[in-house]
Formats: sequence, C-alpha cells, structure tokens
Amino acid sequence: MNTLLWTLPLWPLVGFLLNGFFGRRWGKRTAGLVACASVFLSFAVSLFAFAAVRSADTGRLTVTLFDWIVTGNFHASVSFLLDPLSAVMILVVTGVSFLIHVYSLGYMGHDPDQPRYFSFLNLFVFFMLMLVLADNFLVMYIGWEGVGLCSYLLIGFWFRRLSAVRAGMKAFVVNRIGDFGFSLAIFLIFWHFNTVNFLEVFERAPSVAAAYSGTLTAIGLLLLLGATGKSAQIPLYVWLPDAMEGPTPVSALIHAATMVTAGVYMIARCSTLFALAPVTLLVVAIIGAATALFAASMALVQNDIKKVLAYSTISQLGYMFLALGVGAFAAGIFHLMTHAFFKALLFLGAGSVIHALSNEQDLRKMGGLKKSMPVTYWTFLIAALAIAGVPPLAGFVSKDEILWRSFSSPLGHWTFWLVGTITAALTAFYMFRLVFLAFHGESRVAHDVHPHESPASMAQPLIALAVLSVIGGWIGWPRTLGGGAWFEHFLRPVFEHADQTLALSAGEHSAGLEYGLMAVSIIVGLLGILLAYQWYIKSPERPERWKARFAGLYNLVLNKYWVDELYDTVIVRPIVGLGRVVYRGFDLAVIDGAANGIAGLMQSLAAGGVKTSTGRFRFGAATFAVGCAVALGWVLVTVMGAAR
Amino acid sequence: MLPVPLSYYLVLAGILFTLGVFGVIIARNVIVTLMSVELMLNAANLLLVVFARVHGDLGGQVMVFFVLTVAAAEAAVGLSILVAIFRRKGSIDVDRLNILKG
Amino acid sequence: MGILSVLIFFPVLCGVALLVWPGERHAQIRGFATVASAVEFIVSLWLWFGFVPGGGFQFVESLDWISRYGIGYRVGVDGISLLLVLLTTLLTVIAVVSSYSAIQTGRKGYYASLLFLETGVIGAFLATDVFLFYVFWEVMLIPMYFLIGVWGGQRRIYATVKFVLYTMAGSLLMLVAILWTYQYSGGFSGHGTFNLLDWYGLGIPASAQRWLFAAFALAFAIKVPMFPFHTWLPDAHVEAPAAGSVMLAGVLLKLGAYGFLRFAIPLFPQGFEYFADTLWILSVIGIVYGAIMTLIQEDIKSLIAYSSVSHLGFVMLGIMALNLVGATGSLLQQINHGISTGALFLLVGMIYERRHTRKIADYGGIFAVVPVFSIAFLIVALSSIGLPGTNGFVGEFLILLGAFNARPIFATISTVGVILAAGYMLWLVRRVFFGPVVHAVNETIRDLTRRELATLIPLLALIFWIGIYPRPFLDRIGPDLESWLKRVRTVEMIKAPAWDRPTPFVPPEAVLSRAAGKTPGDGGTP
Amino acid sequence: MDQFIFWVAAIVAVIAAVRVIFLKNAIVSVLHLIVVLVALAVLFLQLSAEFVAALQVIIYAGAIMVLFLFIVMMLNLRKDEFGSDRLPGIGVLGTLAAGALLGEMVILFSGEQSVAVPSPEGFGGVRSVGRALFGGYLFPFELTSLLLLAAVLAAVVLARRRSGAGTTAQTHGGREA
Amino acid sequence: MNFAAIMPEIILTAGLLFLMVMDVMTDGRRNLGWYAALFILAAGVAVVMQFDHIELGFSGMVMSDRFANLFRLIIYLGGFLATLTATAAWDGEAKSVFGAEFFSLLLASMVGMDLLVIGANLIVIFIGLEILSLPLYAMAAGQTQSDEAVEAGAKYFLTGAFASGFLLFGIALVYGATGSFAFEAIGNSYAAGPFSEPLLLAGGVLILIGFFFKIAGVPFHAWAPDVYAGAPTPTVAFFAAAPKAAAVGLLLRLVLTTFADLPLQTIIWWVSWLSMFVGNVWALRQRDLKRLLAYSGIAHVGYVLVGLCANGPGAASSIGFYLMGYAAMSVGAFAVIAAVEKAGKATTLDSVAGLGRRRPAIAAALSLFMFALTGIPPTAGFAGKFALFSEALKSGLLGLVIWAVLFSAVSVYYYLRVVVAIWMWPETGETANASRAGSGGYAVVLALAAIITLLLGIYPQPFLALAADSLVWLL
Repeated sequence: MNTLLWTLPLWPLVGFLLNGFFGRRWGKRTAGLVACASVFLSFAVSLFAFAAVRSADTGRLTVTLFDWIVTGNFHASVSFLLDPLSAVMILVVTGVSFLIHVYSLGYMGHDPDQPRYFSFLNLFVFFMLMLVLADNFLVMYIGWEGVGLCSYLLIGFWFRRLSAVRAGMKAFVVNRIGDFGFSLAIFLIFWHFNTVNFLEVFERAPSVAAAYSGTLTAIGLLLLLGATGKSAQIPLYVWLPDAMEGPTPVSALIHAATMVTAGVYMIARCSTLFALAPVTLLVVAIIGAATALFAASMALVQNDIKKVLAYSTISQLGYMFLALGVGAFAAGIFHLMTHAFFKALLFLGAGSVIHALSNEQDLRKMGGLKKSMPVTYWTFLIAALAIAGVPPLAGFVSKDEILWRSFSSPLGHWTFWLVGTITAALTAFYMFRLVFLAFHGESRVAHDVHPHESPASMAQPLIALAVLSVIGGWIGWPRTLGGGAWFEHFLRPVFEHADQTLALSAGEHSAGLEYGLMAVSIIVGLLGILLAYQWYIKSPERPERWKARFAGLYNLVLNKYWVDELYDTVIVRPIVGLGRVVYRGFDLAVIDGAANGIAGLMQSLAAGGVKTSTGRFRFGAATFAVGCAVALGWVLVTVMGAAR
Repeated sequence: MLPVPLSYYLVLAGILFTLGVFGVIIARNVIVTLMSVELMLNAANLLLVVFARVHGDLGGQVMVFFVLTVAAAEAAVGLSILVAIFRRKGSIDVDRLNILKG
Repeated sequence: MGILSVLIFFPVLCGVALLVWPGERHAQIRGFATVASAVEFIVSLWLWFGFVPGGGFQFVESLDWISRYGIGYRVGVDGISLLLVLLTTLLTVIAVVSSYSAIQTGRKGYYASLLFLETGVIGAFLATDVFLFYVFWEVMLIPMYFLIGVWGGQRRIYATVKFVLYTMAGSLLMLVAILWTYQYSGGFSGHGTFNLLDWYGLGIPASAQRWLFAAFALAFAIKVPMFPFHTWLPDAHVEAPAAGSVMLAGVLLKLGAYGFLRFAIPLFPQGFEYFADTLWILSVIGIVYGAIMTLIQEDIKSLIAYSSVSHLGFVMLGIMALNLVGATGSLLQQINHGISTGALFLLVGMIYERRHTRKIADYGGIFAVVPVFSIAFLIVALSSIGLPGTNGFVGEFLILLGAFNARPIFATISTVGVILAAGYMLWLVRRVFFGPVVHAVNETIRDLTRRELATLIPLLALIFWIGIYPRPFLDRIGPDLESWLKRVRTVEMIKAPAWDRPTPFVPPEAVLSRAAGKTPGDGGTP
Repeated sequence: MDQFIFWVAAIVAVIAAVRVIFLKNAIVSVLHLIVVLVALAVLFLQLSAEFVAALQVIIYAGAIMVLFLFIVMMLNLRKDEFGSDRLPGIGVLGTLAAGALLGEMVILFSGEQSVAVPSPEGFGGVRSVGRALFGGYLFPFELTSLLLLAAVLAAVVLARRRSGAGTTAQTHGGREA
Repeated sequence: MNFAAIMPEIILTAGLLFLMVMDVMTDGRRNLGWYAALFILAAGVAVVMQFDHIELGFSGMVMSDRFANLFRLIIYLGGFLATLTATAAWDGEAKSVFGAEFFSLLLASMVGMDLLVIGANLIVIFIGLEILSLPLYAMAAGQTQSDEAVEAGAKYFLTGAFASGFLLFGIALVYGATGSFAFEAIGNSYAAGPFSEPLLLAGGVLILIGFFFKIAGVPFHAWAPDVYAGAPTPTVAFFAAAPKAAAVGLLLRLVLTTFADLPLQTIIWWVSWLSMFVGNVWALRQRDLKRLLAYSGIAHVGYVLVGLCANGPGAASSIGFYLMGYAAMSVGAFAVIAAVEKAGKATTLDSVAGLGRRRPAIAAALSLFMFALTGIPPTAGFAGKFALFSEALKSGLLGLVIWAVLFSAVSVYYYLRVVVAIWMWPETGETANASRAGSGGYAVVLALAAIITLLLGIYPQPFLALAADSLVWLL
C-alpha cells in the first residue's frame, strides 16, 4: 500500500493537467468525465488506504517521495503520513469530492468554461489531499496555500462578475493573514524543534515544552491564527459569506465540506502541541463557542439561501473548534465528517434550487418548491434535520457528543455547553426557516421561471449524501446509547498523546447527567423547529412584527454587525490611504524629493555660480588677486606659526 | 653695504607691485592695464636688482635683462591685441570685452 | 582562455561585430543577436554540469593585468555566482527574442547594448579581483543607460540620467573604499593587491571597517535598491523597454545583493556588525513600505518596480540573517526574483506592444480575450507572491525561516509583507484581467504569439522546477555559502536588542539536562 | 645722501605709479610710467647695477614706452570714452585684495635684515653682465631670440587684416569657399 | 653645449622655420598642418631615442631626463592631435586661420612647453613660459574677424600678463631667499631647515599661483571658459592638453624636488578642492560644449592637483599617466566639436542633438570621450582617476578623495547630458548635417584619440610602468 499511497493525490493532479492543457480541445463532456474519473480513482485508492491503515501494525503508513528543500539543518521532504486521522480525512475528501464532481456535471452543464472549472476542482482535490496527507508542516503548508489558491480561482470562476472576483481576492488575502500565523508557527517550530516533521515534532514536544516555557503557547496561538483564517473563525470569518459568489458546488465542496475544515484538521493534527499548552486550547474553545453563536445569529436573518448556509457553516465550524478546545479532538473530527455530509447536501440542495430557479438565490422569491422538486426537498429536509440535531441522524450524534464533552471535559465549562445549546436552538430555527421559506407555503417565484426537478446527475449525489447524513453518524454512536463509539476508538492512536497529557477521563460524570443534557439538546432543537414552523408557516406576519419591534437589533444582525465595514475602515482603507499619503507625501515628496532636491541644489548652486563668472576681465583679475592674498595670508600665518 | 635697509627696498617693491595689481583691477583702459602689468614687472625687477646686490650674484641683473626682453615681447603682442580690440569694438574699454560669459 | 573568459568576452565581441555588420536587414540583425546570446547560454550550461558543489572558486583563470597595482585578471565561479550567471545568460536570450517586434529603430545598437550588458553583468559576477569587478560594475551602466535612454518611453531621459547618477554616486564612494583597502593591503606602501581572496584575510581594524562597509553598502544598497534609495527604480522600469526592464530587474538588481554577499559583508564583518541594525531596519521597512507603495500604483510597471523593492528587501533579510538557511534562501530568491519579475516585465511588455499603455485603468476583463497571456501572468504573479509549489515560496520561506532564527521580531514584521504581496498582486490581476471588459479596444487584443510563448516557457518551467524540486539549485549553492558563513561569522555578530534576541538552536534535551545538572529553575527560559 | 636719494626716488616712483593708475588720460599715464621707470633706474644705479639701469632707461623707458605712446596716439583715444564704473563692487574688491596683499607683503618684508656682501669691482657693469650673459646664461639669451620670433609671429598674426572679412563672427576657421 | 639635451626642441624650431619658409613659397595655398605634425612626430622620435639618457646642458640650465621625456611625449601627443585637428579644419583657402602661421605659432609654443619640463633654472622657466604663452595669445585671437576670438585672445593675454607678473615676483622672492635661480641650488639652500626664509615660501606660493593660472586652477581660472568658448576650436584643442601637461610637469618638478620641503600642500589642497567644486558645478549649466569642456578641464585640474597634493613618486607617476589619457580624450572631444562646428557652425548642445543618427561614428567617438572624462571604465579616464586617487589615499588624503568622487558624481550629469543630446534628443535644424567634407583628418584624430583612450583604460600596465619609471628619476 505504501507504494500506492502517492498515487492518491496524483490522480487529481493528472486530471488537472489533462484538463488544463487539453480541456478546451476535448470539450465539456470529456473534461467532466476525466475529472470525475480521476477523483473516483483517488476515492478508490483511499478506500484501500483506509483498509491498509487499519491493518498496519503501527497504525500508520509513511511514504517519502523526494527531498524537497534541503539546506543546512533544514530538511523538508515531500512525504505522506497516513494514520487514522488522515485516513478519515481522505475518505471524506475524496468521497464528498467525487459526489460533488458528479453533481457538477449537471450543475455546470451549460457553462462554456467547464474544462477550466473541472481542472480547478481537480487541482483543489489534489491540494486538499496534500494537506491532509502531509507528514510535515511544510507539505501541509503547500496544501494549505494550494487549497486557498483553488478557492480563490473557483470563487472568482465567473470572472466577469466583479463581485465574484472581489470575493475571491478577499478570501485569499484574509487567508493569507491566517497563513501569516501558520508560517510564523512553522518558523518557531523549526527554531525550537529543529525539524518540521510531524512525528518528530510531537515526539520532542514534551521536552521542548519543559525546556522552553511559553514557546508551545506561542506556537499554538499562531497555528490557531492560521486555523481561524482557513476555517473562517472569529476574527477572520468574513471571507466565507462572500465566497458564496462562486458556483454552488464549489461552495459545497470547498466552503462547506472540505477546505474550511482544514483548520480543524490542523489543530487536531497538532493536538499534542496544543495539549501541552492548555491555554491555547481554552482560546480555541472560546473562539469556537463565540463563533458558533455569533454566526448562528447572523444566519437568522439572511435572505440569500447560500448566505444562510454560509453562516451556518461558520457556526458549525465553531462547534468543531469548541470540541477541539475542550480536548474532544475525536468529537471535533467526527463532527467535521458528519458536517461534510449534511452541509454538502444542504449546499447541493440549495444549488439544485438555484439551478431550478435560474440562479435565483433570494429566499423571498422562493416558496412552495416542495411539489416541483421532491427529491431536492426530501434530501434537503433530511440534511436540515441532521443539522438541527434530531436523532438518530448524523448531526445529532456528533453535535451531542460535542455538547456533552464541552460540559463534562476537564477543560470544559457549563457556559460552553450553554452557548452550544443555544446555538443548537438557533441552528434548528434558521434551518427550518430556510426550509419553510423555500419549500413550503405560497410560491413567490417569479412568473417567468418554472421550477423543475434537477437532472439525475445532480439528484443522485443528493440521495447519496442524504443516506450518509442519516447513517454517517452511527459509526460514532455514543456508548451511553448503547453504541460502540467506534469512531473515537479508531482515532485514539492519533490523539493518545494529547489525551494522556490532558489526563482526560470520561468517567467522572454520571450517565444520568449525560441523558439529561442529551434530552435538553434534542428538546431545544425541536423547539427551534417548532418556532420556525410557528413563524413561517402558521403566522408569517409575526417575523415582520418582530422585525419592527427590534428594528435596531435586526438591522445590526442583518448587516452582519457591520464587521466587514469595520474591517474595511479600520484595516483596508487605512493601509491604502496610508499608501496614498505616503506615496505622495513621502516617497515622491521626501525621498524622491531629496534626490531631486540634491540635483536641484546643484543646479541652483550652478546657476548662482555661473553668475559669478561674469566674463569681465577685471573681475577675474580681482578673483585672482583675492586668491593670491589668501594664499599669502596663509604663508604669513604659517611663517608666524613656525616662528613661534 | 646697502644705502638703506633691505626691507625698505622690499616694501617699496611690494607697494609698486600692489599698485600694479590694483591698477589691473580698476583700470578700464586696456593701455593702463598693460602699464599696470609693467609696474608689477618693475617691482620684480627692483627685487631682482636688490637681491643681486645682496647676494653679490649677477644672475639677478641678468634676469632683469630677460625681463626687459619679455616685457618688450609682451608689449608687442599686447599692443597688437589692443589694436585688434580697437578694430573690432572701436574702443579699448576692457569692460567692453563682455560677449563671453557664464 | 578558459570558459569563463569566453562567457565574459563572447557577447562583447558579438556586439562589436553586430555594430559593424554591413547588413541592415532586421532578420539578419536579430538573428545574429539571437544566435550569439543562445550560444552564450549554451556555453554557460557547461558551468551547470561541470560545477562541483562546494569546490570553492572553479574554472579559475588568473592573469597579470596591471601588476603595478596588484591587479590581475582573476575570474572564477562558485556557488554564489553560478546561478546568477546562468540566470543572466538565460534572460539575455529571452530579452533578445522578446525584442523582435518591440524595437523598431536602431536595432543594431539595441541588440549590441544587450550583449554589452551581458558582458558587464557576467564579468561582475565572475570577477574575483576587486578592480576587475569594479570595472564591470561600472561598464554595465553604459549599455543600460542607452537601453533606457534611447529605446525607452516618454520620460526616458529623466529616468536614465537618474539611474546612472544614483548608481554612480554610490559606486564612486565604493571606489574610494576599494582604493583604501587596496592601500591597506599593501601597508600603504604601494605593494597591495586587488585579489579578493587575499582581501578576505586582511584583518582591517574595526574602526576602518565601519566606513569601508558603509561605502560599499551604499553602492550596493542603491543597486538593490534598499529603502530609501529606491526611487530611481520605478522611473527606470517605467521608462525602460520591456527587455531592458527584464535585464534590470532580472540581473542588475541582483548585483547589489551579490555585492553584499561577495564583498561588503565578508570583507568587513565588523563593519557589518556595526551597521547590521540599520540594515535590518531598512530591509524590513523596504519590505512593508514597498508593498504598501505597490498598492496604489496606477502603472503596471511602476507597480512591479515597487514590488521589487519589497522582494529585494526579503533578499537582504536573508543575507543579514547570517545563517545558512537564510543565505541559501536569499540567493535562491535572487534567482526567483529574476525569473518572476523578469517574466512579469516581459508580459507587461507584450501587452504594451499591443495596447501601448501601461495604465492599469486602461485594462480590465481581458482574461476572456487573451486567456493564454492571462494564465501565464497569473502563474507568474502567484510565483511572485510566493505560493507553495512555485519558486517564490521556497526562497521566501527559507529567508523568513533564517531571518526568524536571527531576529524574530523583524522577521515577523517582514512576514506581513507576504500578506500585502497577495493583496497587491491579486488586486492587480483583478483590475487587469477580471471583471467585464471595460474598454472596447481591449476586445480585439491578440493573444500570445508562438515566439512570445517561447520566451515565457523557460521561465514558467523554472518557476515550477525550483518550486517543486529545488534541490539541484540548493545543492549547488549550499556548500559555498557554508564557507561564506564561516568567513563572515568570525565574530559573533548577533547583537540584537533584548526585545528581539534570538536563541541559537539548543536541543531541548540539552537545556533540560543543564537545568537538571545545575540549579533547578535556572534553565528553561530562552 | 644715499638714503636721501632712495627716499626721493622711492617717493617719486610711488606717486608716479599711483598717477599711472588713476589718471584718465592715457598719454599722461604713459609719461608717468616713464617717470617710474627712471626713478627705478636711479635705484638700480645705487645698487651697482649700472648696465641694467642703462637698459632700463634706454630700452624700457625709451623703446617700449614709446611704443605705448605710439599706439595711444594712433588710436587717438578720447578721454570721455570711459563712462561711469559699470562693474559695481570691483573697486571695493580690488581695494580689499590689493590692500590685503600690500599688508601681507609689508609684514613679510619688514623683517628682512640681510646685509649685502661687499660688491666686487665692476659688479653690474657692462663687462661683467655681458660675460655672464654670454657665459652661464647663454642658453636663456639664445632663447630670447625664439621669444622675439614668437612675439613677431604673434604680432603679425594679430595685426594682419584678412581679405574677405565679410563673413565674420564665426569662432572657427571654416569660412565657406 | 649639449645639444642632445634640446634636440627635440631644435627639431621643433626647425619645423617652425621650415613652415614660415614654406608659407612664403606656397603662398599659403597648401595645407601645411601635415608638415607640422611630421615635425612633432620627429621630435617625438628624438625623445624616444634618447628616452633613458640624462642630458644636462648649458651650464645646468636644462636637464633632459626621463621625467622631462615623459612630459615631452605627453605634450607632443596633445600637440600632435591638436595639429591634426587644425589640419582637418583647414578650409582650403589661402590665408586660412590654420595656415602656416598658425602651425608656426603652435610649434613655437610647444618649444616653450618643452622648456618648462626640461628647464632646470627659473630663468629658463620664465622665458619658456613666455615662449609658450605669446603664441597661444595670438592663436586664441588668431581670427581677428571674430569678436569672440579677439575677446578671448585679449582676456587670455591680459590675465596671462597679470599672472606672469606674479610669477616673476615669486621668482624674484625665491631668488632673494636663495641667491640662485637654479633648481638644484634652490633645493640645497634650505636643506638645513624647513623654511627659514618666509620669502622662499611666499615666492614658492607665487610661482605656484603663476602656474595655477596656466592650468586654470580655481580661483585663477576666470579666463579659461571665455577663452575656450571664444577661441577657434582646433586652437582650444591645443590649449586643452599640451600647456596643461607642461605646467603640471613643471609643478611636479618644483613640488617634488625644488620645493620638496616647503609646506605647499595646503595651497594645492585648497586649489584642488575649489577646482573640483567650481569646475564640476559651474559646468552643470553650460549649453555650449566648449565652455562645458572648459569647466570640465578646470575640474580635471582639480583631480590632477589631488595627485600633486599627495606629493609622492607614485602620485607623480599617476599624474603622468593621467595626463596621457587626458590629452587623448580632451583633444579628441574638441576634435569632434571642431568637426561638428565645421559642418554646423555652432558648438552648443543643440548642434549635436541627434548626431548619433546622422554621424554615428563621430557620435560614438564623442560619447567615448565623454565617458572617459566622466571616468567610466574601461577608459583612460577611469584608469587615470584610479591611479590618482589610489596614490592620494596612500598619502592619507581621504577627505580630498571623497570630495573628488562626490563631484565626479556631479560631473556625470553634464557629461552624460552631451551623450543624451547625441543619442536621445531629436535632431534639430542646428544638428550637424551629414557633410563629410574634410572628415579624413578628423577620422585620423578621432581614431587615434579613441584608441589611446581605450588602450590606456584596458591595458594601462605598460603606460603606468613608463610613467613610474620616468618619475623615479625625479627623486
């Protein structure tokens, strides 16, 4: 298997190259097929890989392709590490990617630039696999920036639309801020560990932590900065809502299922480091909880179907961060997986709706689509139930695990649980607001648009994802409910170090408490759904009244707390303004001015000097005489000085 | 023995020389300029003769002879130029030599 | 006559031959120039294969030249100069080929200038005699001066005079320092030498090293250019013809950094120590300042010029880190910058040929019109902002890693430059290529011709080669930089302030055992 | 007596020299210069330089100054030709420079106290000077012939009226054929 | 009576007489410049043949040693190139400015120059200076139809006479202090103490000033720009190099031997400092090429004086080397200007605008000379500056050298402005047209000057060695 491992990212790369060079010649259809085939090959290989990991003695496989950067004591090779964590990730990535590729065949069917689209999508899968397979920080960084690039390219796929290009750029630049942290973390790591290889770093981490206090905290916080960028957490979440300018399958793949979870993956991967610096975990948890609640609140009032999902994604990523922060790394990854299923499904469903409504994304212009789009409706409903935490769907299992651990973990706190639960309620509410507004009630669709069910290539991935959204959680079914918590068990080798360091023990709390909390979370989820039903089905005038009553608050939330504007005024404008001022006022005026000033000084010196060359003989003679007088004066001084 | 102390001669030569210098600077008439130069040469001549006497060396007096020659040659060339100036400008005002400057 | 002499003098001979070439047909002239530069490039490849990593100066030639002054014709190539020479020969071929259609007047002089420039640059890179270096260093000004001044844009005369004046002002002071050092090497009795290798062991007193280093550093800092000596660069680039910009950004600027590596720092390590803080600060300012200036440029070339200021700031940072990682990165980044920025100027030249404007506002949305051009530009832009997988990343990463080990705070501030780089480059790309086609004229731009593509492909290939498999490059430059470090680190040079004090790597185990062995609690904090 | 002669000659020379400079009439200036030359010749005589004194009177005062007079008269200059001073400040500058020079020289020279060696018999006479001139100083003496030749050549070039002087005001030799 | 010591001068004098005779015989219808050039060449050969001999002659009045021979050769180089320039400028007319008289004067002047460098006695120097100067005055004013030329000649003469007054006064003072005119006797007379005699120092300074005038050192330079601008261009080409070389040679001999113990460095230092400043800065505003080169010449005198200030054998040899190159490049530059002027009647920057397209060869030559004057390698200008400044640093003149390079940097502007005009300005009506009449002579001058400029820049070793070997004899 070791030998095959490197082919895992190879196939999408091949697909990218083929489509990149020959896509235009082949035409749309072949391009799509090549892309799907390459990802499918990867998926197949990852299945084998998964099996291989399970049977491997050490629980991990490594393969080194070639030395990449070698100079002095710095050594980084392009090499892969396959352990349970990355095995899960490659399965999720290739699996969901494959489905979304297939979906794209239909969704992008009419776009003339399809080859470009598929080549980028392939490239994304390649980089994502590099990211999750990396066995050192540097290769991970390749993937990390690579997926950012693909995100940029795909958000701006419809490059004629300025808003799309702007959004792509925003995504890239904001991510770069995160990457700034990530790269500094790598510098710090190399500085203190003298290696960037994961396993070596983790092995040395305890001694480094003992020798250099504070270092791991710094590393952890810098890595976290990177993670907040990629995973759209406070304070760097702002790019994700804008990223919805890209094609919907892209949103599903990159901005919901895979890329945005890279931050979660990275923190989980570095769990050993974080565990040795518990402060950082607390920060992770706080950021996660805050983001979850904050984003959920913004999702409440969005009218764009994709924006709702975008904020929902941010919120759910907050959950994952919360899980990581309380030391429940496996739970975080578990939620990552289930979220990938149902959120991808939600996006694809939304895409299906948008497709059907000829690119209409405004919820206020939908309604009553249930009849015309049954497959979409039902799959969407399943996903919504899953995200709302209704048992026994996948979302319930993973989310409940997080809530429980945030309460029960030694690193947890009841406030975390409370925030998580409130968010769960909000989630249920806004998801069903979405469902009700889009699929139920009167149709508000424009008259010239005739909604229709999507083609099979789009519907089948929906169904597949729906199935996964239902059963995907069962592999981690909690012990309390008679499950085997098999998922956690599978990942244990990866998080063993961290668990031991944190001295986590599960048995402190009674099972009764766990049941109780579980019940509470189910109940609030149902209450949320009920409230949404009340507001959007039973008495649709009520939201308007509330809007009127809390107009200030509503506007605040509707405008996303003015955070974009805040960043714009506090960071972007000052920098550009500073540039403008400095360019004119300093670069041109002072620096260039100094250079030109010296030249000008010389010129005016010359102008003045030339005037003294009057050309009059008598003046020249006088100058001559003055020179002589000065020289003789000097003679006098010298002679007298010598005489003395 | 010198009739008067050496320094008297030297100061006299200095005065004549300086007068020559001053004359060159303030004279407007080119002829006066030339004569001022002659004054300077004569101041030097005085020095040469005095020093020849002081050192008992004829070299100084011989030098005066050469200075005379040079003065004659210079006068010839200088007066030719003077004539040329006069022909071009109709004047021998040294301040009229003012085309070239800068 | 060794290979290095061939490399140095072949172009100038070809240039002279071209000037006296009887024919006037364009095809002949450009064909001659192309063949000459291509032959030169092929010959230079011999260096790549014949070079023994870590072998010090190789292909050495040493002849008496002006023995009265201890001046010899001494040339040699080592890991520091190898890649720069190859870059020069490659970029010259590209510059020649890219000028076929851009240059319409005085072609003989133009191509001859390019060839003369090649001689000057290669000579400066290969000289191991300081006098010889200085000669080439100055000689290369003349062809560049003509390239900008005769074949440049609107304000070409202002730009070229500024370029020459700036450079001369700096290098003349360096001349004084060179002469002083020469006299020092002979004990002020006139029997000194200009042999660089002898100069390395002079042991000049620290007080003299200070001003000597300052004089050298000024010359090189202007060439680099470091903040605040950079204002000639935007003017020169904006006005220069495309190939001139390629050569200017691609190789001429490298001479500044090369000068620091080869001359200023190893000759005067204590002088460097004295000025290290200043240089660090100027480099960091240059990185951030250049990037911010870039954000508001309205002319594409001027934008790239300011981005060069930022990039060369990184190069300087890597040198000053005085560790192998940083120095390697810096040297590699010099190559990278030559490739990327060279390619960017090439691309700008191509589009300029079509539209005769470099104003960003005159473009917009041309991705749809010229996809190949746009993709090439995008790739180069991404390399320029240091995307992993491209050459820019390897260099920048090593530089920052090295710098971080030397001066963490400065390195951290510099890393901000990486963020800003993404900002200005992508913003440029957005404004030029994306969005709707604003100006109807742009609808009909031709895409790249085969010839233009041919000039770009080697650069694109190198971008990925160095980005993905940089080892052949790193292996060739590494060993010589190691001996370079030994030379410059004769004194412990890191005297950072307390708030930015680096810790040389000590294995944590050692720290722990030390702490355990002695008073507990004494170790631990770095 | 010797002192008296020195003082008279010196004062006459200085006064005459001042008038050479300041008189407006060129002819009178030339005459005053002759007075200076003669006064100096008196001093030369006092300093046992008979031959030189004679040359001073015959050649300098006699020949060269006559040449000056001749030119002045030939050009027939009027007195009113020179207007008010057109170079402001030159007087001040000249006074300062000359004053400084004079002061410096006086300070430098006033300390000189060398006593002359007694002059040998015939020192400065025609015979001794002539011997010197055709002895050790033969080479410079011969050079004066070249000097005079050069001066003659120069004067010829300068004084020559060219034919075809119609095309003028060009600073080079290329007149159109 | 050692005629071997003055053989080259005899040849030159013979040449001058020959030309006068020829002038009468040919009625001024033949271009006699070639003959003058031949005689200079012959004199040069004479110098080369006895290069290593030391010939003392005429009661120690002259000393023809290697030093003198080196400077003779430099003078002949300048004179030869200037002669060819004047020959090329001959317009084929009877009674041309550049007729027999011109060349006779030129040869006479060169004899005077020779006397400055072979003279071992202040009397010879004084007479030599006059033999040198009188012809120059006439040559400057030679074209008496031109207001400018007459004015130039008048100013040159008046200043020259004024300066010779100072020189003579200085000679008299030195004589008074030492009792002799002979260099050796003067040098020996104060060997006991540094400067027991204030008169000697004052006299030495005044002699120096007399020659500073001749080489146009600031503040004794006022004549130079006007004379350069007003005099006929081939004449200026002659002025630019040869007399300067002679005067510098004499100054070297005086400062290094006769006045070796006098503290004259301070004076030289300041004149050098001022010359570099004034020459380079004033030149920035010049639009007339001849005036520009006049200021450039002042600046170069400043550089030479840096070497003089350094006061050592190495410095002296570097000065000799520098002057070789300077002779070639400055005469070359004036030759180009003469050629341009012949075709276009003007010598402003506008008259060379776009010259590169009309006459690329001449334009390239002028560019080369400009680069050489700037001091850009691989030209003689660079090698010369290198040698000069290097020696100056050996003597610890760091401040002066830095000042020198700073103003060299300033000079880049005005030299390059000429190059800018040649290649980068559009052609104007004033630009010299493509007439190639009489360009053969110029081609020879320019080729020679360019070859020397490049040769001295690229392979200076033998010339440096020659200069050094020659200067060793001085000490």
